[in-house]
Amino acid sequence: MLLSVNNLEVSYGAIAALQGVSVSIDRGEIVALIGANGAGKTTLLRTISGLLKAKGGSVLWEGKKELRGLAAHEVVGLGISHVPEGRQIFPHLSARENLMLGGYQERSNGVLRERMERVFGLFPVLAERSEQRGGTLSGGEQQMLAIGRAMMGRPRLLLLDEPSLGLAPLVVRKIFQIIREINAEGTTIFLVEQNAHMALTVAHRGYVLQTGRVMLTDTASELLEHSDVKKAYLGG
Amino acid sequence: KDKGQRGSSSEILIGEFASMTGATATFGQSSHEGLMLAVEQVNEKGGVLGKKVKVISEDNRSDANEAVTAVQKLISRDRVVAVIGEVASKRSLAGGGVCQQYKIPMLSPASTNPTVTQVGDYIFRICFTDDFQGGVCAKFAEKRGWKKVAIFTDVANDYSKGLTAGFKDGYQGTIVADESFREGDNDFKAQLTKIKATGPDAVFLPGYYTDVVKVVKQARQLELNVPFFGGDGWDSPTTLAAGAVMDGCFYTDHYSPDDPRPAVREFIAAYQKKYARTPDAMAILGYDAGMVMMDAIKRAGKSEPAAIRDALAATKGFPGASGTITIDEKRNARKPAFVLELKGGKTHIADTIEPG
Amino acid sequence: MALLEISNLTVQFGGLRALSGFDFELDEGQLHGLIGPNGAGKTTAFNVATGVYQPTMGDVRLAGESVVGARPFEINRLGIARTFQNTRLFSGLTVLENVLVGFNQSVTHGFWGTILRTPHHQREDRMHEHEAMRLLERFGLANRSEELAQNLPYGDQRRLEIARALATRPRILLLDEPAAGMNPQEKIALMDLIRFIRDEFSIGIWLIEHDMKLVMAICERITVLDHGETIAVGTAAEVQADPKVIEAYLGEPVG
Amino acid sequence: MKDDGSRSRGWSVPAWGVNCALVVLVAGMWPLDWVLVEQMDEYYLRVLILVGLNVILATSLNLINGITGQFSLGHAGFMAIGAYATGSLMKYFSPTGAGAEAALLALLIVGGLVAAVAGLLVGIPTLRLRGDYLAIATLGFGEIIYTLIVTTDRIGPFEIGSSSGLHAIPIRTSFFWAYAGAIVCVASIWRLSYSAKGLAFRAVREDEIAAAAMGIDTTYYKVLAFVIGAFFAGVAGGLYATYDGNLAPESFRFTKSIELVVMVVLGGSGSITGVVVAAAVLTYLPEQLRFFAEWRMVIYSLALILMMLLRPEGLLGGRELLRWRRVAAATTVGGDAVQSGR
Amino acid sequence: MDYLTQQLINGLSIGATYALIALGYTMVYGVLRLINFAHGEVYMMGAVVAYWIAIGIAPWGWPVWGALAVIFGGAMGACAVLGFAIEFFAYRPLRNKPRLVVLITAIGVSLLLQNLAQTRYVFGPTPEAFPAVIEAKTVVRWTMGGPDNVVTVSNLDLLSLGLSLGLMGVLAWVVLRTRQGLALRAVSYRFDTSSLMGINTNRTISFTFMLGSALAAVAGVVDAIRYDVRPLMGLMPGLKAFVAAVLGGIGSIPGAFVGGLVIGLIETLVKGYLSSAYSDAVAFVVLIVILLVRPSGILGRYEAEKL
Ligand SMILES: Nc1ncnc2c1ncn2[C@@H]1O[C@H](COP(=O)(O)OP(=O)(O)OP(=O)(O)O)[C@@H](O)[C@H]1O
Ligand SMILES: Nc1ncnc2c1ncn2[C@@H]1O[C@H](COP(=O)(O)OP(=O)(O)OP(=O)(O)O)[C@@H](O)[C@H]1O
Ligand SMILES: [Mg+2]
Ligand SMILES: [Mg+2]
Repeated sequence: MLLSVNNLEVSYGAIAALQGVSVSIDRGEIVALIGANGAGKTTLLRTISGLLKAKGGSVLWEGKKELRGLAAHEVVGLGISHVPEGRQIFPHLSARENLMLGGYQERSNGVLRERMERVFGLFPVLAERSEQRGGTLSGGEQQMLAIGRAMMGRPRLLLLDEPSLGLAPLVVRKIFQIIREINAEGTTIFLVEQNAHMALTVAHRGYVLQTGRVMLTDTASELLEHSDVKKAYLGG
Repeated sequence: KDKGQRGSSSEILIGEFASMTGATATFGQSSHEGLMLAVEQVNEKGGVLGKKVKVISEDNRSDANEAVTAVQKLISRDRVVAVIGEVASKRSLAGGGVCQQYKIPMLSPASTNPTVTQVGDYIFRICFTDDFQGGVCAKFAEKRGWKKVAIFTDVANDYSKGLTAGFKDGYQGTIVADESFREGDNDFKAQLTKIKATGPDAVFLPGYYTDVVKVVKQARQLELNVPFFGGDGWDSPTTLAAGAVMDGCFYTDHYSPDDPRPAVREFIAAYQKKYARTPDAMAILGYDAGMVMMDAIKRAGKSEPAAIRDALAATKGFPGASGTITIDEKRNARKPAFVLELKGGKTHIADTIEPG
Repeated sequence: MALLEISNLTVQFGGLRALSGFDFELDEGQLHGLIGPNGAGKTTAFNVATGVYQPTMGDVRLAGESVVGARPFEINRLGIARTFQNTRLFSGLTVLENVLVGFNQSVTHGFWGTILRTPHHQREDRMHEHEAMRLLERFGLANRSEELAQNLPYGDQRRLEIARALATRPRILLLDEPAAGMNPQEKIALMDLIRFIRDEFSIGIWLIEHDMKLVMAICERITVLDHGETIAVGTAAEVQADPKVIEAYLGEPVG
Repeated sequence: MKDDGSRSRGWSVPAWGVNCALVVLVAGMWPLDWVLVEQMDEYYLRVLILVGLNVILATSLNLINGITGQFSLGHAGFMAIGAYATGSLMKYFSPTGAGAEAALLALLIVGGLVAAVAGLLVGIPTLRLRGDYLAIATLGFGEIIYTLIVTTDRIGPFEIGSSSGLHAIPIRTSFFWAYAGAIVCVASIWRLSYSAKGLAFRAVREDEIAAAAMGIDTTYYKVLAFVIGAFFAGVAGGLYATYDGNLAPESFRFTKSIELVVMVVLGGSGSITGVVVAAAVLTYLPEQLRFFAEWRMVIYSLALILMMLLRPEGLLGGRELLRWRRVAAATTVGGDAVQSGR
Repeated sequence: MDYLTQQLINGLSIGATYALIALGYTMVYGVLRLINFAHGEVYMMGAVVAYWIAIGIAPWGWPVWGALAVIFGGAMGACAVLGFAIEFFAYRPLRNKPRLVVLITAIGVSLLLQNLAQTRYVFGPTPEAFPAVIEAKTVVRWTMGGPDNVVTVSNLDLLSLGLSLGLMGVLAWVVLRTRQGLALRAVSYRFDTSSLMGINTNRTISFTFMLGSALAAVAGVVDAIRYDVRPLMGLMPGLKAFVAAVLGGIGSIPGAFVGGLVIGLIETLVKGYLSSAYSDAVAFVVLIVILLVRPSGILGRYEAEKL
């Protein structure tokens, strides 16, 4: 297992957002996490990345390293990159600087340049816009930049929080295609999505989260056929 | 309105309100130290009327509003029989109102504004008044033959403004520039450049020692090389320590550090022993305020505010460190003024002017 | 004459022409969709219609009167209310208070009334509160009325924003991506809600949305923008079949 | 309780009842004044009266700063204007006899109105400035007022006193006047901010753009907050002038403004009762610390830091006494909502 | 002509220290959106530490440059530590709290340092002249028009201008061209997203405080040498530097520099041509007018919010 989350408990003050969540992700997989609004999906990702402190449970990296208690920048150092909900582009920095920040922990300029070439290979539009300020990019471009930025850290595990939010249909399809490509190149992906249909189409396995608990887990194709899932998350 | 008994059986309680913190803390702390030295000396010799004197000291953060609160506390909580304070006239006026209301005698060590003692018959001072000192400066300028004088006043400071007013009243020559600064200012070059452009014979600088040296230094940098002169606010080790920069400048004072009178010599020695510092003007005035007050209590024969007031009013020829003090009918101190010239970090008496 | 008429609207940001020569009409009881790629200028159109941005050229008329140059609050009082692409609730106020803010302009008493708390004032406050609660009930938020808006789940926040906009009693409601971040089931509920609003309040609704199922299902007419230009206007079926729309926005026909 | 929010909120207490209670409360200050003067130590009475004045000042700043979210660092300037207006007129007319109390009331209102006019002038930059820029502009306003006072000897027949201060103002203010003022001020601002109309103030604080989209004339409310806040600050200044009888310009500099901002924040920006409590605590605390002599202000500043570290949400945790609903404290300084997600 | 020239030199010379202090304000503001009220007191502590060092090394009779290096280095180091400590103890625990709350602890720290410095155990209330490490000397002397129309520039004027110009350059380079600077700019937007980039946000913030405090120390030492050392010396320059930072466009490094010089010049010219009594008031009037015309300051960027 690349990452295993066991019995995770997280709360915001009195609100228990995660109540004993267990999730495991294997090398090379795309794992989807779906669930209604407020189910706790974002909370789970933020806890894995060290942005939130868990109350109980464990998060194990490669079966041995405990991530609980690490600061976010230390988690990044292990090879976990997180594309946050709502993209969170640095609006006043250029696209290039945004990308540079993604590779912040890499000190060699040569290596960074190489990685940036690769990101530009995946997203040619970013190469065109590299000197434009992040805040002025269109929504789709910002999403690509956010993913590209995460790729700059050469992650072994990529956490994606609703990459399709607010994007035009054409772009949504493009993003999912890129997710597949990245995965094919060897990056493991943990994907949170409202667009359950799309997510389960690209994923190998999936989890369904409901009010802070894992309700279901199965292969993606089984979930796509599951009647409860169909009813609740695929729109009938 | 005044409730309860005043004065304790075992001690004589004197209240002090001073700016121990805030913008003018340096003056408040100096006068406080002088006062404490006086009380210590008197207590060592057995106190007053067979009782020890105890000073209750309250800080007013250099704020007039808080000065009132502090005096109110001294009078109604601590039930002191007399009050000493303040350095700044504004705060003496504020605190004096309360003292007058409760008929508690108040003696200000250093508030020079004429209005302070006009608050009422319980308010006294042991320092010069501004108009007197300003007049002394004007007389001196004329004696020196300075026909064109520039004035550089600290407008945030009553003392400075008072001296300027007194000076303008008395001076017959031409005032070529009337510039100002504010306490806390650091850079005076703009005004000095302006003053320089008017070509004065001398510059009247009625400020405190905290600013004087900086002003003169900056003037010399701008090649404004005329004499500066001012009042007793200059009196401080700081001014002397500045050394040659201050050469050829003058100020009026109650005494000269080289004064051979024993009261002066003893005070300076005792102060240095206790605080390991040379006293400044505020320390001397604080010391004298304490001494005059305790002397009045002794003469009153009892520690009752009204009796102390009467004794204070009757003070005559008291040999203070800051000169021989006589309280006049307006409750102001009368004492001669010296004009001191600075040279190589030392002073010598250039002139003596008696109160008119 | 339509209730809302936009003609030849052009908006320029520095070198970027966010909208050019945009024409649009909307009447009471209509539900009109606005779609287009990211950055096409959809939100910009809303911003001009609500007075947040000033147009470089062109006119916006409400019931025949031009509202160009009017300030946002004036435009709202004239009858246009909106929601925001990134929700902008009063996050530190309660759910009920958020809606009550919408009633603010209907308050007839002045400041003396407030300070002296006259009976008239008290009656009016209670009436508004009652109305606000009724509105919240319709939106399924009544049981959360005392919670701070910032503590609501995202979907509820979106609904609250719509309720708040309706509290200003608009004649036209602009919804900017109301379904973003909702799951399919919630989207279906939202569709019902939007239809209900249109019928119950008989107002015109202008809707930006990237979810094609939703747009196609509820909008009678759809305008498609690309790079600030209108590339198609028509019914759902017409627009879906338009090759320009497919190329710029949809990709392949949605099936 | 929960599902019938409207009744659980205490709004159904009849208005006339509360109004009568308020009148009785204000009237009750009169005999209380009498009792206090007889029974209480004058020093504590003074501290009590200063608490009353600071309650007015802090509550009125709270309307601008905590409730409307306009970061003002110039409140002492309004206080100065009121103090000098009332003080100077009082000295000029020196009313005595039966009409003296009525004259005081009239002159207090005049002082408040003059300050309110200044509030209007200061409110105008708020139309363009936000957050820290506004803070600086208001701070500048305070310093300009200070400079004008320091350099003005008199305006026509009315004495200002320049840097020497204004002295010998007839003393009229007593416990009654201070607390009548405080009650009226707190009650007015309470009603303004917890009424349907006054919700607009807090809507402006939360999000100006959204508030405008809800039909709220944000300009009007921002300026209004300044005008009302300045009015009460001016009244407090007038009370102060006629209580001490002396005014020194330094008392109204930005240190005083900052002291008031501290009260507002420690009270939990936005919570009116919290600010009242904070004003009392922060007025009393330095007096209580006199025991520490020269370390007093050191201890005071440490206490201030500790209070903020231990209760960052304010003394009452951003709630109101007498009202169980949470009123969220301002999370940001005016117009800075973008950053609140940090 | 000589008069105006001299006044301009006077103005630039004061403005230069405002600029130095303003640079620190702007840095801290840039990352934390916090008006660091204690900044003026850090400047004061810089002067105090410099004073101690100067007194301490006086008996050794070092050459001027050696003494200056030790004094500046010591004061900068001490203030960097102080800045770190202030941030660590008073601001960091409130990291996710509303900014106004932190503003109050900043005021608390400012009061604490002022009052501590006023006690005799730390410095005492009396202003002390700086030991004669380097004397003011006229290094440039022009006569313009006639022998009496002299314009002088002192070594201290040049020192303050040179230091602030040089340090602004260094700062701009650090912020715009280095990895640390990039991190700093990222943190100034959002903490959580920055930490997702692998940036240690706490360390970046500490670094900023230390840098800003060291700059304040430089200004403190310059003013200590030029004027004197006093416990409340941070009050007015702190305030004016804050004004300068806002005037220049808070968050902008060249803005702070320009703002500082502008404030210095306005102040001096008002004193020189109008009345010194009104100089602060006029400076504030000009400030308000400039802000009304350019609501984000002279060089500040107006960040319109995108809806
Ligand atoms: N900062 C917060 N303070 C309090 N409660 C919060 C906070 N953030 C989230 N919550 C609550 O925690 C729960 C889980 O939220 P989370 O954001 O993880 O949901 P999500 O599954 O990502 O939902 P969405 O699909 O809307 O993004 C929700 O009930 C939410 O209201
Ligand atoms: N205030 C502004 N300053 C500069 N450019 C702007 C501004 N507002 C919008 N733009 C630009 O105008 C164009 C249109 O933006 P708009 O927000 O209207 O797009 P949109 O169609 O709503 O896209 P999306 O679907 O992603 O929300 C974009 O390129 C955007 O970057
Ligand atoms: Mg989420
Ligand atoms: Mg949009």
